[in-house]
Amino acid sequence: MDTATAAAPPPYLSVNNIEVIYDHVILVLKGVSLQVPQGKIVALLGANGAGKSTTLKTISTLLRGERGDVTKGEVQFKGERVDQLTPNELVKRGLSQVMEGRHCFGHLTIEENLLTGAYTRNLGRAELKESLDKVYHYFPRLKERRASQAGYTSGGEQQMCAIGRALMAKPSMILLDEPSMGIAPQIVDEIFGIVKDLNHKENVSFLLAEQNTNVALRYADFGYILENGRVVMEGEATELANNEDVKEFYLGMSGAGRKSFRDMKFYRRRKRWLA
Amino acid sequence: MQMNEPDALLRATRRIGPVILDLKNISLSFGGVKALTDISFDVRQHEIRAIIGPNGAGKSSMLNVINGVYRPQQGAIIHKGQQRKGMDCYGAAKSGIARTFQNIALFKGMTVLDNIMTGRNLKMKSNFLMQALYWGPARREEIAHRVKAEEIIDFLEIQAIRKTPVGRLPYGLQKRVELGRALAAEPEILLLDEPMAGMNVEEKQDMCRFILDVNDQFGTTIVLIEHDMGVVMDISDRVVVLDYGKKIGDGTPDEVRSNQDVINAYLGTH
Amino acid sequence: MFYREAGQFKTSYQADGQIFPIRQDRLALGATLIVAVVALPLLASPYMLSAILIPFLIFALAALGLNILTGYAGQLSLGTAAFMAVGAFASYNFILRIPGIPVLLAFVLGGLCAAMVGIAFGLPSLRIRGFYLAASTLATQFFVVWCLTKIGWLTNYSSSGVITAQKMEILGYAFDTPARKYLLVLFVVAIMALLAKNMVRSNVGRSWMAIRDMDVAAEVIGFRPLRTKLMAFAVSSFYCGVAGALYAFAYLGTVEPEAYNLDLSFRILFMIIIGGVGSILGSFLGSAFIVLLPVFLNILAHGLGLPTSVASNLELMVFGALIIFFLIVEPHGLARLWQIGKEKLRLWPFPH
Amino acid sequence: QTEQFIALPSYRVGPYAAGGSGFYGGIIDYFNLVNANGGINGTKISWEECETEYNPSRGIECYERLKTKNGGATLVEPLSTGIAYGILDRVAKDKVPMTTLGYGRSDAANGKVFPYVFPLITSYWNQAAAMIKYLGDKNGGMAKLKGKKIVHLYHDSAFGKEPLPVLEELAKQHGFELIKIAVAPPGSEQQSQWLQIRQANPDHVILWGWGVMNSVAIKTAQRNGFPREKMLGVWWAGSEEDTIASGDAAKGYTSMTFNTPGNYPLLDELRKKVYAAGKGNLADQSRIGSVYHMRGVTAGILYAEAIRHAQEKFGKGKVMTGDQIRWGLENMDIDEARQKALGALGMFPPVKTTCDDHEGSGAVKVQQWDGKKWVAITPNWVVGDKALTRKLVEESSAKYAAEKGITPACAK
Amino acid sequence: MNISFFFEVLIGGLLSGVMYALVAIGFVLIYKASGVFNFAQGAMVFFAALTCVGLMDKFGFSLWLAIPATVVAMIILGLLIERVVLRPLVNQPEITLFMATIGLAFFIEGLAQLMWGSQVHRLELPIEDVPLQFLLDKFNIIVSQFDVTAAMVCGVMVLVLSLVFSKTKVGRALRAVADDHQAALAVGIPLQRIWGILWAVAGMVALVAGLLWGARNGVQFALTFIALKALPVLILGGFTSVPGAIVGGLIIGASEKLAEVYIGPMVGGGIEGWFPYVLALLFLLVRPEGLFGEKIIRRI
Ligand SMILES: Nc1ncnc2c1ncn2[C@@H]1O[C@H](COP(=O)(O)OP(=O)(O)OP(=O)(O)O)[C@@H](O)[C@H]1O
Ligand SMILES: Nc1ncnc2c1ncn2[C@@H]1O[C@H](COP(=O)(O)OP(=O)(O)OP(=O)(O)O)[C@@H](O)[C@H]1O
Ligand SMILES: [Mg+2]
Ligand SMILES: [Mg+2]
Repeated sequence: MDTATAAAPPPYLSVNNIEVIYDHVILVLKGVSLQVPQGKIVALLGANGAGKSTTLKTISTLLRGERGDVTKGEVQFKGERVDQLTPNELVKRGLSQVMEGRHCFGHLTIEENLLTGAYTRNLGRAELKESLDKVYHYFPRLKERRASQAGYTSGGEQQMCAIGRALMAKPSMILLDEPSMGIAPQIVDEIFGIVKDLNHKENVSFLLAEQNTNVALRYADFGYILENGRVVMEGEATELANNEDVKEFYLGMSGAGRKSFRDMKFYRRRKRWLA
Repeated sequence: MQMNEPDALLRATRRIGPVILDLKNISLSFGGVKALTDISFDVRQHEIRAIIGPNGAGKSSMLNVINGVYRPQQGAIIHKGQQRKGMDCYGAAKSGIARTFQNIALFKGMTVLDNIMTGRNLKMKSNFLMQALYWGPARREEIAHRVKAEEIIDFLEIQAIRKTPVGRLPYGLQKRVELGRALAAEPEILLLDEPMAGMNVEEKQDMCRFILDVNDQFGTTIVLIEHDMGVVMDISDRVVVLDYGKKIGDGTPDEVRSNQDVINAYLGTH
Repeated sequence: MFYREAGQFKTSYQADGQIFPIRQDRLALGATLIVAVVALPLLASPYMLSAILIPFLIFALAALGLNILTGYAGQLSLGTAAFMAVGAFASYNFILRIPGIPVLLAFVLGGLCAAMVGIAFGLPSLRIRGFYLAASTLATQFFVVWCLTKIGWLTNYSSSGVITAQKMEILGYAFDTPARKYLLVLFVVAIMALLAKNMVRSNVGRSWMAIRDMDVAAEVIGFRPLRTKLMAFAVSSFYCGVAGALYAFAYLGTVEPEAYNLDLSFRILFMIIIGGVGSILGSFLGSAFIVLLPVFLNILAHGLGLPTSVASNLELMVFGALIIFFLIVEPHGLARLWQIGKEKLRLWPFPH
Repeated sequence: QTEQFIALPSYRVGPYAAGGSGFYGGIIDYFNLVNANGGINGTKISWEECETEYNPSRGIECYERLKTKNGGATLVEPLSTGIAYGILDRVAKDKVPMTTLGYGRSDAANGKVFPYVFPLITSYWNQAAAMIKYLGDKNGGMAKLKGKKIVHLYHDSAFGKEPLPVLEELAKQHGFELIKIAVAPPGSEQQSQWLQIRQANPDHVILWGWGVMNSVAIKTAQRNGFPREKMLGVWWAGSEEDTIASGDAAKGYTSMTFNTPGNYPLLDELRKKVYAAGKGNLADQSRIGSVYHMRGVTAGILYAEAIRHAQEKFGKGKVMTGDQIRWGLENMDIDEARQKALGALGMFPPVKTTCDDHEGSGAVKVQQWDGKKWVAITPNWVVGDKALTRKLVEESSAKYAAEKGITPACAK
Repeated sequence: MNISFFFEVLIGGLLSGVMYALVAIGFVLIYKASGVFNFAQGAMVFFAALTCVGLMDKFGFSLWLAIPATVVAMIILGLLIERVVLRPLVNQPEITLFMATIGLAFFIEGLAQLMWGSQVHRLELPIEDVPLQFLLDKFNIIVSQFDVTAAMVCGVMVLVLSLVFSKTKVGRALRAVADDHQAALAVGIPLQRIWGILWAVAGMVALVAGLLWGARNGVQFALTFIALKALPVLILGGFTSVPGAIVGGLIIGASEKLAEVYIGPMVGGGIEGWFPYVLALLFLLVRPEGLFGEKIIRRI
C-alpha cells in the first residue's frame, strides 16, 4: 500500500509495517503503516479492538510497560528512528500522548497534574503560569476544580485534565487516544476546536484515535481505518467521509440519511473488508 | 426515519408503570464541593430515564446516591413506596439495583465469563462447603447459572472472548462486559453510566439495541447517563438535566430539547 | 502439533467447567497422579521422599493457603508461618489431650484453630489495605510466636518449649517410614488442592477475586466485603494450619515456635510469587522452585569445588538473582510461563 | 569405601555465619591436620558441608542428602538446636551419631534414651549450675548468695528458657532473688531491659544471649553505666564475635566457656601443617584460636578420638560404621595425658563418657575480655550442682521415653 | 511509680525511636518513588556499613576516606539496581516489584559477605556512647551522647529530604510516579533517572543508618533485621511521608519501651517484638494510611 505521492510533504511521523505481540502470544498489529505529515491532523479509526490504542502506544514506546513487543517494523519521528527511545526522550523531542482511560495522578491536585505535564520543559515561574493559564482558558472547568485531587473529580474533568496535561509539554506532535470519551458534546467541539487551533496557529501535528468518526473526519486532514490490526482503508478525510461503506459503518448513515437509534432492528450488520 | 409521535406515545404508555424510585430533595456535598443540591425526580417502572448534563454536573454522583455508594446529606429515596434508610450498596444490590460504571470497574484479573458470573452471585444459594466439594446441588446450581451467563454472553455477542481475562480487552468490549455483568443480576433497575463512551456509531447502535431489548424483554427499568445526544433523544422516555448539581430540566426528550435553560447550559445550538 | 484441542468439543457446560478442559492435560494429570501415588513411593529413595517430596508437598499446601488469601482475595500477608504454627501446636495439643484421636482429625481441628486465629487477625483487613496490611500481618507473626513461647500450657510445660511431635497413627496404622509419611501427606495435599480448585472456580472463589480486583465494585454487585475477606482469611489459615501440622508431624518431627519464624513466612510468599499469584498450579511450581533451587545450587556449588564460604554466598546471590530474573521474564510467575508455553505449543509449529 | 565420611550441615551465610564459619572451620582444620598426619591409623577422614542457613527445613534436607553419601555419613554435627531437634529421631533410626556440643537437648545426656545423641562436654543445665557455682565462689561461698539479686537476661526463645528449671531450683536452694528479663529476638534493642536492670540494681546479670543480642547487651550496659564485670555470659555469648562488635564497652565482661583461651601446640601445628600448605579453612588467619574456632577444633579432636577408640575395638585402620562410632563416642576417655599428647592440654575439660552420661564432663571455665582477647579467670574447671542437673535429665528423658514409647536401655 | 525512671524510659524510647526513623526514611524514599515497599533496605544498610568497615579493616582506609568511598559504592549500587532490576519491571504490579526487592536483598546480602566475609566488625565513630554526665548528675537520668548525636543527624536528614520533596518539582514528579507509572512516563517524567537517583540517595541514607547502627551494635548481619524495627514506624507514620517517619519513630520508640517496662513484667516480657506492630495496627484502624500518609483514594 504505497500512498506517498510525490507532492505530499515528507512524513513527520511515520510508522512502517509494525507488528506487535502482547504477552509473547497475542498478535495484535499485523503490519501497520501510517504517516503523519507535519502540521496535519490524521485520524485513526476502527472498531473496538482494532488496535488503535496499541498503535499509539507503540509510537510513544509505552508498550513495554504492558508487556507488548514490537517484533517487526520501525517508527520514525522527524526522520529519526525512535522505537528504542524512552518516553521521556520522546516528550523532549516534542511528541506527547494522551492515554486512553484518563490516567490522571489521583493523589495530585488538578493543578499539580497539569504541572507535571511541564516536567520536561524547565520553565520559569512566569512561563509556567502562562502555560497553566492557557490550559485553564481552554478548560474553565479545570480552573474551578484546580485544588481538588484528581482522583475525586468527575470522569469528564479527568479527561480534560489528561488533555491539558499533555498540552503543558508544548509538543509539536500529539497522539490523542479517544479525547472525546466521556466529554459533554459542547466540550467535544471545544476540544476539537483546540486541536484545530493548535494545528493552525502552532503547526502542531495530531494523530488521533477516535470513535466519534463524525467529528474526527470533520476536523482531520487524513484518515486511516484499522481493522483487526491491519490498515484497511486510508485517504483524505473528505474522501473517507463520503465513502459509502464508511458512511454506513462508521457514521451510522445509510442511503436514507441518519437513522434513529431506536429503529435499529438488528445487531452486527457489519460488513468486513477482511475476514 | 423518525418514528412518528403517536406511535411512540402509544408504546410508551402501554409500557410504563407506576413510580418505582422517587428521589426527593437530594443534596450531597464533599467537603466544600456541592455535587448535588436539592434534586428531586422520579423513575417509573419500565421506563428508560436519561440523566444528562455537562461534565461535573453530578450525574455519576446521582447514580452513586441511588445505589447507596454515597449517602446524601439531605433528602429521601423512596424505592417501591418505601423510604430507604441507611442503605449501603450491598443493600441496594439486594433490592434489585445493578449498575455499570463510568470508569470501568470490571474485575481485571478474571475472565469475561467469571465477571458475568459474579453478577449472579446474589442468586446463588449453595453454601461454601458444598462449593468446595463441588458436589450435587452446588454443581447443578453452578451449571444452571452458567446457562444464564451464557445467555447473556450470546445476547451481547461476546462468545469469542468468554475465557479472556478482561484486563486485556479493548475499552469498548470492556464496557460491554460490564453491561453483561449488570444484566446477569437480572435487576429491576439498571443504572448505566456512559455505557457507550468509546464506541463508534455502529457499536452504539448495537448497544442501543441491547438496552432497548433488555427494557422490552425483561421489563427492566433503566437509568442512563450518556453524552451522545442522538442516543439520549432516541431511546429515552424521559430526561433529567443537571447542571452544577442542580436540576435544570426534566421531561420528555422533546420537552428537554426545547428547554432554553438546557440549551444554554448543555446542548448548545445545534 | 500434538498439543491441540482441535476436535475436542464441549457439549455441556459441565464438560466446559472441568478443571482441565483439554484432554491432553487430563492425561498428563492422570499420569502425574499415578507416578505420585504408585511409582514414587516404590522407586524414590528415602532421601527423595523425606527430604524433597514431603517438604515440597507441605510447602505447596501452605503456599496454596497463602495463595487463597493473597493471590485470590488480594490480601497480602506476611503471617503465614504464624498460622502454620497455630495448626501445629493445636494438633499437638489435641493429640496430647484427647487420647486416641485420629491424627487426621487432629490436623483438621488444628486447621480450624488456625482458621479462628485467621479470622481474628483478618478483621483489620476491612479497613487496612496493601502494604499497610502486609506490615500489620507481621503483628500476627510476632504475637503468635510470642504466645507460643510464653504460654506453658500450649507446650505442655516443656522446659525448653520444644516438643516432639507424636507418632502419626490412624486406627493403629503407623505412618512412620518416609514412604508412608509421603503417602499421607500426598493424600491430604491432593484432597485439599482439589477442594481449593473447586472453591476458586465457584462462587466463593469469584467473590474473593472480585474483592481483590475492585472491592467497591464487588460490594455494588452484592458481595459483602467483610464476610468475603474473613472467609478468605479463614480458609487460607485453615490450609496453612494443616500445612503447619504436617510440617511438624511429617517433616520436622518437632513442634517448636522457632521453626515458624518470619523466614518461613517469607519463603511461602516467595513460592506464590515465583509460582504465580492466583494460581493453584503456581503454588506447586513455586514450592518446587523454592525447595529445589537451593538444593540444586548447593550441589552445583560443591560440584564446582568452590570454598564453602564462597559457595554459600554465591548460592545466596544466585538465588536472589534468579528470583529477579524470573520476575523480569514473567511477572505472573511460573504458572503463567507454563501457560504461555502451552499456548505456544498449541500454535507450534506456526509462529502465531 | 576407604574414608571415614562425616556430614557437616554448616552455615556460612545469614545472621549466625560468623559462628558457623569459625566452628566448622575448626573442625575442618583439625580433620585436615589428621589427614596430613596420615589419617587415623591410615584411614583418612572425608567430609562434606551443606549450607543450612541455620534453617531446620534446609538442615533436614542436608542431613538426608549427606547421610547416604560416600557410603554413608557416620557422624553429624548441625550446630543448631532447631536442626538437631529436627533430626533427632532420624539419627536414631539411621544409626548415625549426632553430637551437639554445648547446645541442644540437655536431657540427651541420658544415653539410655538417646543412644545416638551426644551433647558432649556440657549442656545448658550444667552450664547454668556452673554459673551459679562460680557466682557463689566469687561471693565467697554459696551461702553468701543469700539475698543477692541475679538477673537472668535471656533471649526470648526455647534457648533462653532452657536453664530456667535449674536457675529457679538453685534460687530456692541458695536464697538469691532471680529476676527474669526477656529480650525479644533478635535482640537488637535492649534499652528498656537495661533500664529495668539499672532500676533493680542486681549483683549479677546472667546474659543468656545469642547473636547480635550479646553485643547489644554489652553496649547497652555501657550506655546505662552498668559495670560489665558484673555480667556473666553463656558460652554462646563469649566469643570474639560478641565482644569485638562492642568495642571498648566489652572490657571486663565475663562469660562461660568450655575452651580455655590461650595458645596451644596444636594450634601451632595447624598453622604449620594446614595453613602453610594452603589448606586452612579460615579466610582470616587471625581467627585461629578464636573461641569458635577452638570449639570446632575441640569437636574435631573428639570425633577423631572417638573414631580412634572405636577402631581399637572394631579393627584398626578400618572405616567405622555409625554405630561403631557411637560406641567410640560413648566410651571415650580423654584425660589430661591424652590432651597433652595431642598438644591441647587444658584446651577443653577432660571428657569421659558412658552410656549414662553422654556429656562426659559438665566442667566449664570463666573467661574475661581484656579489651583485646579472652583471658581465663578461673584457674580450675568449674562444676555446678551435677546431682541436681542429673535429676532433671532423668525426669525429662523419662518423659520423652514415655512419649516416644522407648524402653531406656544401653545400646550394645 | 518513680517519676525520674519514667522519664528515663520515655527519653530512652524517644531516642531509640529516632534510630528507627533513620532506617524508616530509606524505605520512605523508595516507596515515594515507586509505590513499593523496598525489602532490600535492610540489606543495603548492612552492605553500606560492611563496605565502610571493610575498606577500613582490609585496606586501611581512614574513616574519613572510607565514608566517601562507600558513598560512591552506594551510588553505583543504586544506579545498577535501577538499570538491571527496576527498568525491566516498570508498570508491573506492586507485589512483583516488592518480590524483586526481596530477591535483591538476597543478592546484596550474599554480595556483601562474599566481598567482606562474614565476621563481625566493630565500627568506632568519634562519638562516645556514654551517658551525658550533667543529666546523670542533675536528674539521675541516663541519656547517651551517641543517641543525641544520632537524633541530630536524623533531624537534619528529615529536614533536607522534606524540603527537597515539598519544594522541588522532583517531589511532585515522585508522587506522580507512585500513582501511575505509565502515565508518568507518558508526560515525560524520566522515570529511569529518577529511580536511579532515588536508589542512590536511599543508599546514602542506608549508609548513615548503617554507620550509626553499626557503631551501636557492631557491623554484622543482624543489621538487616533492623528493618523489622522500622516497619511499624513506617506504617504508623505513613509510607509516603518523611516527617511521618520521624514522628512514627518517636511514638513507636517511646511506647514500646514504656510497654516493655510497665506492661512487660505482667505478661512475661519480651513484648517489644510485637507490641509496636499491634500499636501501629490500632492506629491504622483509625487512619488506614498512617498518620501522614497520603489518603487512599477509593472511588468508582
Ligand atoms: N495488555 C494487553 N495484553 C494482551 N492483549 C491486549 C493488551 N492490550 C490490548 N490487547 C489486545 O489488543 C487488541 C487491540 O487492542 P487496542 O486497545 O489497541 O484496541 P482499540 O482499537 O484501541 O480498541 P478501543 O476502541 O476499544 O479502545 C485487542 O484485541 C486487545 O484484546
Ligand atoms: N468522592 C468525591 N469527593 C469529592 N468530590 C467529588 C466526589 N465525587 C464527585 N465529586 C465532585 O462532584 C462533582 C460531580 O461529579 P460527578 O462525577 O457526579 O460528575 P458527572 O456529572 O458524572 O460528570 P462527568 O460527565 O464528567 O462524568 C464533580 O465536580 C466532582 O469533582
Ligand atoms: Mg483504544
Ligand atoms: Mg460521570
